[in-house]
Amino acid sequence: MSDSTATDSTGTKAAKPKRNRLSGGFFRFILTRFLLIIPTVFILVTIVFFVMRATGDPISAALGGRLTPEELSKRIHAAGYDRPLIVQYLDYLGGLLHGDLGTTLTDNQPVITILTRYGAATFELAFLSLIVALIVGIGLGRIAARHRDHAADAGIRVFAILCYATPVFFLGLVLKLIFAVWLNVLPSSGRSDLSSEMQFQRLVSPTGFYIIDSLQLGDMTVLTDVLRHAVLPALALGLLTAGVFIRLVRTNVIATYNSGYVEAARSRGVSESRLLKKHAWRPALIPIITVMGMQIAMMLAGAVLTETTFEWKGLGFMLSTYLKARDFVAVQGIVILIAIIVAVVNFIVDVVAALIDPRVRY
Amino acid sequence: GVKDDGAGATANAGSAITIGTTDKITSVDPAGSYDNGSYAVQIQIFPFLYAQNYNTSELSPDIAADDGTWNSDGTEFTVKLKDGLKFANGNDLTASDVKFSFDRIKKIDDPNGPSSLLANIDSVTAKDDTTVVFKDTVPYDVTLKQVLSSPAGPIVDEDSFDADKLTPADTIVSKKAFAGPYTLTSFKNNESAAYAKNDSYQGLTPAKNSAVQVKYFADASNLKLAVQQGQVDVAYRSLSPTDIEDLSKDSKVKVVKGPGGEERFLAFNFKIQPYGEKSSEPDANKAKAVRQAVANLIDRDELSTKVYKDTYTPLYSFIPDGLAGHDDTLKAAYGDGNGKPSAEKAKQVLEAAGVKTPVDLKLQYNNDHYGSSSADEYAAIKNQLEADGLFKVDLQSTEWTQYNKERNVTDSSDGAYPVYQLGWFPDYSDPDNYLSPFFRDGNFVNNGYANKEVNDLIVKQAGEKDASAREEILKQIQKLETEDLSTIPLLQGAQVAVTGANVKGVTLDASFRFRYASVTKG
Amino acid sequence: MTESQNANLAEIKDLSVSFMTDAGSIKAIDRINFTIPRKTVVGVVGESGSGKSVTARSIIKLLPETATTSGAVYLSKRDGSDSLDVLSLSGEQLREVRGSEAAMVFQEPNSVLNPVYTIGWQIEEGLRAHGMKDKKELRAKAIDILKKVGIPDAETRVDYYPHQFSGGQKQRIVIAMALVLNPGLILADEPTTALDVTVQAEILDLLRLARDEFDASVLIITHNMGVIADIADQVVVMYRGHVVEQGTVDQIFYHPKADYTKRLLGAVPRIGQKLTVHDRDGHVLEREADWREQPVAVEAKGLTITYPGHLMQPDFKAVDGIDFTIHRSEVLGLVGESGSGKSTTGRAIAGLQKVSGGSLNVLGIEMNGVKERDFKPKRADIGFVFQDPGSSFNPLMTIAENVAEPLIVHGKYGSVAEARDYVGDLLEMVQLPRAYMNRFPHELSGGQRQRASLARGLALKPSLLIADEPTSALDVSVQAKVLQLFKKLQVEIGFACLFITHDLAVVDMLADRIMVMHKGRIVEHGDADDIMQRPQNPYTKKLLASLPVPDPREQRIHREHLHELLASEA
Amino acid sequence: MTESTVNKVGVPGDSRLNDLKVNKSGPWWTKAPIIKDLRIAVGWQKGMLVTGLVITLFFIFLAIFAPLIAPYGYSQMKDASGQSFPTQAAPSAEHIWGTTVGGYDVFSRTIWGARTAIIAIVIAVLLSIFAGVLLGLVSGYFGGWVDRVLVVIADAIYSFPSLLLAILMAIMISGGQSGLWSGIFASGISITVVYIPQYFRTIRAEVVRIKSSAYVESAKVVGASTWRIMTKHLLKNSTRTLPVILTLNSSEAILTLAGLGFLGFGIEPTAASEWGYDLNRSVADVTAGIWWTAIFPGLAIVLIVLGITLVGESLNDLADPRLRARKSAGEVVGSIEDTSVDPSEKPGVRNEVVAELDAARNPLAPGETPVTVIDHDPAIPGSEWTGEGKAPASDEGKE
Ligand SMILES: Nc1ncnc2c1ncn2[C@@H]1O[C@H](COP(=O)(O)OP(=O)(O)OP(=O)(O)O)[C@@H](O)[C@H]1O
Ligand SMILES: Nc1ncnc2c1ncn2[C@@H]1O[C@H](COP(=O)(O)OP(=O)(O)OP(=O)(O)O)[C@@H](O)[C@H]1O
Ligand SMILES: [Mg+2]
Ligand SMILES: [Mg+2]
Repeated sequence: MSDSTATDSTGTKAAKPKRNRLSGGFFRFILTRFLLIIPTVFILVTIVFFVMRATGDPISAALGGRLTPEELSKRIHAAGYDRPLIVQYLDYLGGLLHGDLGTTLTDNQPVITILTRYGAATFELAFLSLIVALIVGIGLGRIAARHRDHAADAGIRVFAILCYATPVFFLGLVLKLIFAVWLNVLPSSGRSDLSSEMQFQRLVSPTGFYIIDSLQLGDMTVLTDVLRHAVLPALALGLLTAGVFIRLVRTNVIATYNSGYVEAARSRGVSESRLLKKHAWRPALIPIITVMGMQIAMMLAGAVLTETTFEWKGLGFMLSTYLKARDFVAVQGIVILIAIIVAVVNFIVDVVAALIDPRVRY
Repeated sequence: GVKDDGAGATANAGSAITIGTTDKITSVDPAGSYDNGSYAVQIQIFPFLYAQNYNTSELSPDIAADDGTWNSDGTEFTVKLKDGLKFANGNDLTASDVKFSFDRIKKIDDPNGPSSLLANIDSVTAKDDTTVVFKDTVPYDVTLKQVLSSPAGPIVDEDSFDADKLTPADTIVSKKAFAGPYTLTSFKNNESAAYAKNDSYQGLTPAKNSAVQVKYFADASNLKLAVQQGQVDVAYRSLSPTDIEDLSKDSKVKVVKGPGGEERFLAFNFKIQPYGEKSSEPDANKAKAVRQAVANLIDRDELSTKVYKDTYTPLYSFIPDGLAGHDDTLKAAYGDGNGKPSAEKAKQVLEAAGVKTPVDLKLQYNNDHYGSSSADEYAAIKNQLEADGLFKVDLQSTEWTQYNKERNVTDSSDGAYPVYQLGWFPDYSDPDNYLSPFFRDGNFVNNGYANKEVNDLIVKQAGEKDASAREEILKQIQKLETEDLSTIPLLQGAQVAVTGANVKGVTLDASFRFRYASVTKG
Repeated sequence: MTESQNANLAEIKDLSVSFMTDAGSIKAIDRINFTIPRKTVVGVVGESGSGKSVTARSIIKLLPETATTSGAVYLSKRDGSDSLDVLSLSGEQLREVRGSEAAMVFQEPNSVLNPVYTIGWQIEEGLRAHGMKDKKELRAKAIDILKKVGIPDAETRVDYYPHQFSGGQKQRIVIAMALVLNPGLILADEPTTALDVTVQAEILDLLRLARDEFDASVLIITHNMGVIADIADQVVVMYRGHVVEQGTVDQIFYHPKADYTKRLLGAVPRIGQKLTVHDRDGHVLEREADWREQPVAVEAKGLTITYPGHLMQPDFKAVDGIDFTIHRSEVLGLVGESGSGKSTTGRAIAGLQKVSGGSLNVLGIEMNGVKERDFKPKRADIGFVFQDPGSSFNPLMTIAENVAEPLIVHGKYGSVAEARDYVGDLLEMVQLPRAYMNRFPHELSGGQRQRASLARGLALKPSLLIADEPTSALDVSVQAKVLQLFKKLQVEIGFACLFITHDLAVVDMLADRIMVMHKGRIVEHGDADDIMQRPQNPYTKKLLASLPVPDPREQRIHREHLHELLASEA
Repeated sequence: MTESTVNKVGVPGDSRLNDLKVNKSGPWWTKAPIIKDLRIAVGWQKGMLVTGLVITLFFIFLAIFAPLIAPYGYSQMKDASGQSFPTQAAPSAEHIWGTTVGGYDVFSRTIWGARTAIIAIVIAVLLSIFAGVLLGLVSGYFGGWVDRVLVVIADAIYSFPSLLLAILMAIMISGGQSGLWSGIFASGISITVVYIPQYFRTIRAEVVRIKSSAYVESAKVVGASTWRIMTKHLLKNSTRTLPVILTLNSSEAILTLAGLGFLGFGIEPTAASEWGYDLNRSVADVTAGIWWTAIFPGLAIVLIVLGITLVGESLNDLADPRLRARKSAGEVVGSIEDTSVDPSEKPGVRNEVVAELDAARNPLAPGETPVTVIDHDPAIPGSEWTGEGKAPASDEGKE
């Protein structure tokens, strides 16, 4: 019934189809999408502020083991952390409204600097992991869908679950044990050796993306060093995400593979491999891409543990460091960035999905 | 593009000594930090008026020209500076820089800063270019010189640093505002730092190497792998006992140990400990008996060998080994007299005071601030206390910020932990720093303990000019405390560094500072 | 190869198919035999589940993995050169046969068109699968076939996506996809069920075209005897996995042999046929009072209902200023094509949809701006029978609980247990065994569920009943039973009734007056007989003319009539 | 045309009606979620489900009988004779999986860890289901502003790294303490807070879907109150996907608990045994070649999550007709399916005609249970589990 009513409405549309489907309404969509970031950020900031402040202040976290209680409370008073929370909250919001993310409380860095420097590291890791996840996830997911309910499928699915079931810190431990301790072929932590690090200091305009930076330097040893450092973390985070991707791809391809249009194409003699590669794949891509977008957010979350395990000094690493130090200004800054990234990624995903799916019009 | 002036950094890169550490830096600017990680950077790049020479805890002039002189009533301390002192950027280092350095710490009064150390200093004046006068509120204050060598003591360039706010690390690096053994050539907060020898340094500990690079690790096990794989020449601080034990079996690396200023102890809350002032059955005698029984049952050897693999040593004294006044008073007073526990004595003490056994004890520790081995340490203590059925221990751990808030006895609260773990890292290596924060009124431990006699003695020793007289007082204080047991010292930390086989000169002494200057390679 | 195999395009021999299901294996068709001659339209009729689709799919072996077959399906090549048993083929051979020898047209055009590819690409895909490579030629063929099936402006529209076409156009495209491969046999599985009657007529014309111009045979599956009468040359009647009868269309319609065929034909609703109900003793049941003299139960004046548009888009006016009245004990039929606003009207009367303009008076309550609190007491007087008998029952509640719901809500009974006796009576009234009370909805067949739904609608003896296409999901035979029941109850209880349907024949059997809706407006409104015999409005005329008559001879004349009408319109 | 003639119509010579297979219902337990699924699963799918169940049951067994299985207590450091256990001792006869750096028996702690894990799951899942379902129900049914605000909040929480949120919540809830119950409750509640948005979203999506279904409308038509609609119609029907989400989130609860433990916000070792904590303590061991302290608790985590996830995924697949595998019969067998009269009907549902015949032949006695059919409702959507159980983006803002 709903189909037929839809038929009717599209039927009238078909008479005068819009050619430019990414027009006016589309930008309105972009706008709403972006305006939606504001409440999201606002809510996150609020939650994080109150939860963090309920668990302590940065001064006692840092100096509680050194100062007398009087001295401590004097400093807390001076810093204003003994004011009512709501006053402090409004104070902080006031700063935010002026576009001022502030400076971190524990090490006096402008939050903006933290975001750009460590953001680059996280992006680099996320990018590399995404490559791993996409290759493994799409490759194996499609194989599993094609051979569903056969041995290959079962094997791939168990592999996917293992990827997901193995905590990053345990996987990290095992990887380190194998590659850094036993085989001693890969470094166990960090983004580069100290010597490469020193080389980067020579750059006039370092990007923070070590791969790009080492290309800028034009030094092959630095590049290999950087890549060697990236292997284990990218693998750990990539596999974690790949587990999810395999499942996602498999489910969606199976669903489209069983759909009416694939059946119809089959009835016209289209070969099975083409059915999978063309007819089933492209429609499956729409939900896959949408969910993959959500996964980027998960990846940032997964990055906290991965970055901590491999000392990949990125946003996730800093986030947990600052969280422990109760540096709420720094945490808020990172949270805001993450919220924006999530929103932007989701937005990009929507655009891509819209480009793939001709039905989505704005 | 690549910077032209990067040559310095790269030229030395090959021969540079690389150091790995798990320290965390709060600030390079002395006014903004009061922690070991930042201090470890500052001692390399800033000079002090006084500092310890290698292998001693005594203070010697660093950039001061003499040992300083007190005026007749002990309120003014005059220090002469060496002539011709310069910063690496060519600026002269004069008395006015010294005044500037101390004034700004007080002025900025950063929440993370060391201003509280300067509480006794009333004012600083620059008499002339090489003469500085400190006005002190305590007559003949023996801690003044110590304070000058503490985290509040680095001398900075008044032309490069802001007088009323913190100066960012980048500015400090680019203005080359260094007058310590090293200059900082590049710095990335908590990631890496590169040091080059400062040739204009005329102080106590000039660098024996030309360049040092430091990599900051977050996780000790990664640091351990790095030193094992030769990525760093020296690994310093917070390696786990397991790491150190494993490394000491490794022929490619050497383990260097020295005394540590760090102290671990049990603190009693005098309000709510069993029979404490606010307990259901307040009885000072019984309360003391409980404390003494605990002291009798503790087996420090087990803690240091089994839990810490000798990276901590047993501590039977309130003033740690290596400092004046150190005396193992607790060894004789409790246990079997040789440092081993004695259940017999514990039982006697309790019986004598009429305490019903087993005593219920709520024991608190924290495992994110004093290292994860705390859990093992306190599990072992629980076992020791419970072994003979005298105590029944309820062991709990609490996360640090909460822990720190709840342990205190304040006007409004009696604190939440009857018996709990604490640790102490000194601001400067002087016995006073192990007494005042613990037993004086308004102290750091803040456990509701007050003993007028002890308090007076502590005040007295702080103004005692004569060293041997002072030591006498220190011993007296410790004797009193051994009886009172406001806290029970357990362990003294050892400083441990792990170096590559070809690295020499790592000196870990009672200064509790790791100076890069003495390290050589090859 | 025998003579007969050549004369017939396809021959189905002893075909059996069974499926593995959760409940064990079941046989869908059991040793069926029939033939498809060349250049003929073979209609397959039979109630739902009788195995029609499975039969058609077996012809190109398009069965799921869970299926097992036996017997043979001999399919001659188009040129008569060869004949093979499709069921013995597999892999590449099978792939070659599919599409080129026999192509399938499915029921739901929406689901068989890949939404993310242009229709041109999809048409070409079949050609590519059968070896055509040249891009220009592919495109030319696609455009050509689109023109043939009557897609206007084919050159541009070849690059459109499926959603840019109307339902009828989509079905044309699906047929084009089959035709472009020039197969000898087109298997059309209910190609018009999802479409309005007007569109259905066009699609049937197109299939005739396939036979007449492309010289293909067509196997058309349908429930609708009117469609059979309209298009089929031969008819196969299926019942419970068996072929009970095959013959020419005239044979089947005028001299049916099998009981089932006779019963099937008997159940088909026809225009002009009035439904009469009898009591146990065989007396004709009549309403006691003339509805015209009864008070008005529902009155609409300028009733307008709009659906709010999403995100700044304009609102959509689903019902646009209509006037009507329903008297007590009157049955008002509401007909119109899909999307014309019928359900919306019905929902508004039941208080499920907010009235946005005009006035709607239901049992004395003004619905425009009504508060749920004020309307609630009246709800006991209103019954509603939903279109889909399956989904209108809470699947987790037993039939008794479902049927007792209104009784409990209105405090007639305290609990389901107390209401059991009455619920049992209700079920018996709709001719369901009492014991069915304890079943869950999914344990009943569609017809049973629809009757239970009727029981629920009537539980409170309402004075107003809204029936939204209550029989459209049912087979004709079951439909006949439900309609009879409905009529009987209406006569007995005498409720006012809005009967919504898109089937003109059904409404003619039942309704006193008829309203024809088109795009939210009422285009014609009057006594049932007047509208059916003497339609005034061109839209009503077209609707009536498009409706195929379940009588081949009459339908031929009727079709002429439709073509004339369309010609005059153009 | 009367009822009776209708039913008498048949195919001449068709005796199939007589031997028509009526699906007998099994005993009540055959309809319980997992058992029902076990019965319909086949092939690899069944293999995976069974494997998952075996692993999960194994851990539940360990959890219940830990005191009997484990040779020592989770915080035991001395044997019966008062001799301290060695630390970091390699596997031996007394300590088959060796001892930890703190001198605990690895084998015993790994076994006891199952208990902690299972308790944490139960608490976390119960709490989050309760809160999530309630919120989802209210939000989905009433819509409007409350709904929009809740959705934005849920989305916002969702974009914050869940583990860090769990840490904060753990500190806040327990005051940083780490006894057994305070620790487990803190983990449980923090996991709850993190996962409420997921339950909320799932239930809400279900409710929004069901809200417009005909049976809810029909309840509205008869004038059922909001409360009645929510409790009678929406609640039960919207929670049908819960078993699936539940199992999948259980595994996440374990991972979160382990993550908390690993980062040092877990449960104190003398209060309970927790795998994440043990892993944390074993980090230094691994690089020193002491593998046994890390491998066993690590594998325990992997295994239990694997088991539960296998169950969850299998349930998910079985609940989704599109993903459910069926065997081929092999040969043409089986009785003819009773032809249904409703195209939406599924095989296995009994035919009206046959049912009536049956009823006439042997009418059911009042108390007798009716013939039921094991039938799977296709209305259950192919609930998309996306990694961490988060439902795909809702359509808000689109169009
Ligand atoms: N894939 C399948 N798995 C199991 N049973 C099936 C399958 N496809 C069809 N059946 C069963 O086979 C029988 C015949 O189905 P078929 O689809 O051929 O009926 P039909 O006559 O086309 O009915 P309709 O008019 O409703 O389309 C039915 O009982 C049906 O349930
Ligand atoms: N909830 C809704 N929101 C927006 N538009 C709707 C909604 N429901 C129906 N419509 C639109 O209102 C119009 C009339 O719908 P309605 O359901 O009343 O049609 P109908 O005549 O009952 O059709 P059918 O025969 O297919 O049931 C259709 O164009 C439909 O798309
Ligand atoms: Mg069919
Ligand atoms: Mg409708």
